Amino acid sequence: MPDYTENKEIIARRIACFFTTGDVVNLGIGLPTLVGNYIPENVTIILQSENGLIGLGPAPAAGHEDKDLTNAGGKPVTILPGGCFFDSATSFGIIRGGHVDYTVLGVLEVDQEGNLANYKIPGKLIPGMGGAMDLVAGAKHVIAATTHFEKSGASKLRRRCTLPLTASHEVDYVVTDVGFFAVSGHSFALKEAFVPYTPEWIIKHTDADIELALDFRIWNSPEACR
Amino acid sequence: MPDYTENKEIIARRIACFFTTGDVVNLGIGLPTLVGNYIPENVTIILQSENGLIGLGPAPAAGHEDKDLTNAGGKPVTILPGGCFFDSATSFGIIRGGHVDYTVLGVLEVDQEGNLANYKIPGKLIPGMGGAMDLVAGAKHVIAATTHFEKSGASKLRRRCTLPLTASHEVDYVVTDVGFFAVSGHSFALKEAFVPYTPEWIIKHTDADIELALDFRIWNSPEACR
Amino acid sequence: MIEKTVIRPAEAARLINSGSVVHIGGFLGCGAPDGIVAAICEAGIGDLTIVCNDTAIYDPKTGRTTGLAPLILKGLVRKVITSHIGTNAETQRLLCEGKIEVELVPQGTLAERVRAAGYGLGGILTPTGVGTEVEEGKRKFRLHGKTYLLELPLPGDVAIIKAKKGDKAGNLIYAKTARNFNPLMAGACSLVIAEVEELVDIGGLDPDQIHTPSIFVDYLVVV
Amino acid sequence: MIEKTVIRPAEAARLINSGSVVHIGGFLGCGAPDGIVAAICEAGIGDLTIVCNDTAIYDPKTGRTTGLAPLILKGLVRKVITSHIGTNAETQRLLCEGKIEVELVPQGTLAERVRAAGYGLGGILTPTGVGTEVEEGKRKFRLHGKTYLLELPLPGDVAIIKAKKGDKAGNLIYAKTARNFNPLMAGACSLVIAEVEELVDIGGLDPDQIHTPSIFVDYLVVV
Repeated sequence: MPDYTENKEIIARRIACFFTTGDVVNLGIGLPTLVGNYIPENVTIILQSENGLIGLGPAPAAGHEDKDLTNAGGKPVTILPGGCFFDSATSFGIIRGGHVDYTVLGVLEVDQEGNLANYKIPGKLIPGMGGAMDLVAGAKHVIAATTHFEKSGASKLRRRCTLPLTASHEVDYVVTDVGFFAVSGHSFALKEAFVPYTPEWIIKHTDADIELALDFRIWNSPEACR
Repeated sequence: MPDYTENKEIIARRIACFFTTGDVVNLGIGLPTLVGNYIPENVTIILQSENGLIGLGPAPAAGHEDKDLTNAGGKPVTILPGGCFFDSATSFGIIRGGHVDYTVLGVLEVDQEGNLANYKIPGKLIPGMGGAMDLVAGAKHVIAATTHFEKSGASKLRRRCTLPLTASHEVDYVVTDVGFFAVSGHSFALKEAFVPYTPEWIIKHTDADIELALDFRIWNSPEACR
Repeated sequence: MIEKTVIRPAEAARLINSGSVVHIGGFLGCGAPDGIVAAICEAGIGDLTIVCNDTAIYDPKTGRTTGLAPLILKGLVRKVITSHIGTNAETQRLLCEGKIEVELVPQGTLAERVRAAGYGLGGILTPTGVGTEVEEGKRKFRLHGKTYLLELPLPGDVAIIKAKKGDKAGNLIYAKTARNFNPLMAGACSLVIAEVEELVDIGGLDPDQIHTPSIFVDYLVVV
Repeated sequence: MIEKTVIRPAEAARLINSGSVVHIGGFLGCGAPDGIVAAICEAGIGDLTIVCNDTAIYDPKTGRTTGLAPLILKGLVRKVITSHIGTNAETQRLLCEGKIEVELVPQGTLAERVRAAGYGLGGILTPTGVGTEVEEGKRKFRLHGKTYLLELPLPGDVAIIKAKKGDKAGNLIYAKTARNFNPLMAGACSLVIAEVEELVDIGGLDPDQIHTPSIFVDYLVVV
C-alpha cells in the first residue's frame, strides 16, 4: 500500500463543486450520498431519488420518520417544498430520458475507456444493479466516486475492468481521494491532483494510462469551489 | 334500394344487450354513442372515453358544462362517482392492454374476414383514425355498428373492404339495422335477423358470404335483452 | 426548489423559432394552451411542424375555433403529425390542395412515441396498425404469436402545454380530461412552456398529486 | 360504479396458486403489501416466481424483515425477477446454494417491462444494459447512432399491491415513495389484490388524483 490515507470526505467535497443551481442530481447509496453535505451555500441543486421523488431533503429528526417516505437505500428521508412523487416507470423515464444532469455512483472498478463495474462479483457478491445501469446509461453526466485504492492496495482505476460491467463507455468523470479524472477516450486525463498528492505519485500508483489534462491544476480542498 | 327503412335505434338497442355488469366499454362517436341510452336497468357497465376518463356519465344540464370535461368527440360530459381521469398514454395503455371489454365503432365498410375501414376515403375525406386503430387492436371484443346500407343502396358488409383498413381481422361482431352477425373466419355468421327482415332477405341484399349461425334466431327489438 | 420565470404569452411566442417542431397539448382544444397559441398567431411564427392529438375544431359555418386551429387557419403550419384532422375543415382543405403535410398516427401510438422521446426509449412495439397503411415502411416483429410494429420516438423543439394549477417551481396539475397529452408533451421537448390558470407558491401543491414534475418545465405563463 | 369485494388477507392468499407468477409492489419494503405477504407465508403457498423491484430487507443479525422477505425466508420462492437482492442476505445465500433462481433486470427496464405487459406493448427498446451481461440473448438495434436492447413484457398471474387509500370501486391512491412499482404491477396481472390502509365510499376520492383506476383492481384487503 502506498503512502496514502483513505479520505472519503475530500471525494464528496470535490464532487459537490461540480454543480450549478438548477442541476438535477442523483446520488447513489453510500459514498455518493455524502456529496449532499458539501453543496456550496450559493448553489441550489435538485436531488432525484430513483425510488420515486424529486426534491429529496435531509433525514428526518428522530421520531419523525415516515414509513412511506424513504430513499433508494430504504432509509427515512424528507421531501423539500416543491418536490413531488411519482411511480418507478416515471422515475426511470426521467433518468433514461436525460432529465438528470448528474449521477454520482460508487465503484468496484472503473477503467480508462469509461467502463464501470459496481454491481456484481461473480460467485462472491451479487447485490444486483438496482437502478445503476439506467442511471449510467441515461444521465447527462456520470461521475464515479471512489477511494483510489482497494484495501489490498490495488487501484480501483484500471486499464480494463475485470468484473461484469454496469455500463460500457458511459463514465465521464472519476473523483477519488487523490485526484479528479476525466475519461478522454482511451486514457484517464488527470484534471486535478488533490493536495498532498502529485501527478507523478498518482501516475505511479495507478494501474491505468493517465495523461495530464491541458487544464490540469492542483486542488486544495479547504479552498471553496471555484 | 331494397324495401328497407334506416333504423339506428335498433342497432343501439341490440348492442346494449351485449353487456354484463362490470364490463368496461368504449363507445365511438356518432351511432355507437346511442348505445348508452339503452343499457338494461339491471346492468351496470363502465364507460371508458379514450381522451382520458373512466366512468363517463350523461351530458350535463345546460349551463353546467365544464370546459375541462369533454368526451372524445369534444362534447361536454360528466363523470360518475368512482370515475377517474388519466393521461393519453395511460388511456391507450388501458385500451391496448385488453382492459376494455368491448369497443363499439362506426363503419365505412366491414368485410367477412373481420376487416374494418372507417377512417379514410382517399382523395375525398381523411378525418384520420384518432383512437380507432388502437381500440380495434386492443379491446377484447370489437363490435362494428352500422346501418346495413349506404345511401346508394350498397351494403356496408362486404366480401373485401376496398377502403384503407382501420384494422385487419379484428372485428368480432357486426350489428346493423337488419341483423346481428359474427365474423367466423371467412364469412359472416348471421346470428339474428331483426324483425321484419328474414335471413333470405338479408342474404339476398348483402354483398358478402353469409351463413346462418347454429344458434340463429329471430330478434324482435321490443322484447327486452335476453 | 428553484423558481421558474413567469412570462407573458408574447414572450413565450418569441422563444419559438420559425421552422420548429412544436408539441401542443390538448384534445379537440380541451386542455390546449390557448393564450400561447394566440400569441404565436399574433407573432406570425411560421413553417411549424406541429405534433398534437388533433388539429382541434374549426367550423367554417360559425367561424368557431378551438386549440391550435388558429395556427392552421393562419397558414403557419407546414406539417402536422396527428391522429385526427376531421374536426378542422381547414386542415382537410389545405391537405387536398397540397398546402399542408399530414402524417396520421394512431392516437395510442402517438402517445407512446411522444412518451418514448421524453423517457429515453429507442422505440416501442405496438400491435396497432398491423395490416393497415400505418405499417408501411416500418419493421414488423412476430413475438409470442402476435405481430407488432416498431414505432420510433417523436421528440420536439418546444412543447406548449396547459395546466389548471402550477407552482412557481413548475410543478403542474391538470384538470379532468384537459390532462390528455399535456404531461407527455412536457417530457419530449427541450423547451417547455406551460400555461396555467392558477399559480401558487412553492409548497402550495400536494407532492402526491403533481402530474408533471417541475424539472420538465422551463417557463410559466399565467392566463 | 361497481363495488369490489373486500376480503381478509387469508382469503387473498387462497386466491393464489402454488407455482404462480406473483408481482409484488414495494421498494425495499416501502409500499409493500405486508398483510397479504404474511397470509401467503401462513398458508405456505410455494413454488412462486416473484417479480418485484428487490427482495426487500432481511438482516440476519437482528432478524428484521421488510416487504416480501418472509416469502424468501420461508422457502416459498422458486425464482425472483428483480433488480436488487443486496439487502436480503437470505436471497444471496439461497442463490449461492443453487436453491433459488435470480434473474437480474435493471430497475428502469423492469418498470418498462411490467408496464408493457399491462399496456399491450410487444416490447420496448432501451439503451440500458448495452455492453453488459444484460444484453446477452437479446436483440440489439442501432437507431439514430445509438444502440438499444429489445426488452419484452413481463406479465404475471397475480399482483399484490399496497395503497394508502382506496375506494370501494377499487380506485387507489398511493402515499409518497410507497407508490413505486405498485401502479405498474396492477396493470400486468390478470388478478389484482390491493391492500389499503383506508377504504372510503365510492365518490370519496378526487377523480383527478387517483393513481390506479378501479378497473385494474379485483379484490380489496383493508389493513
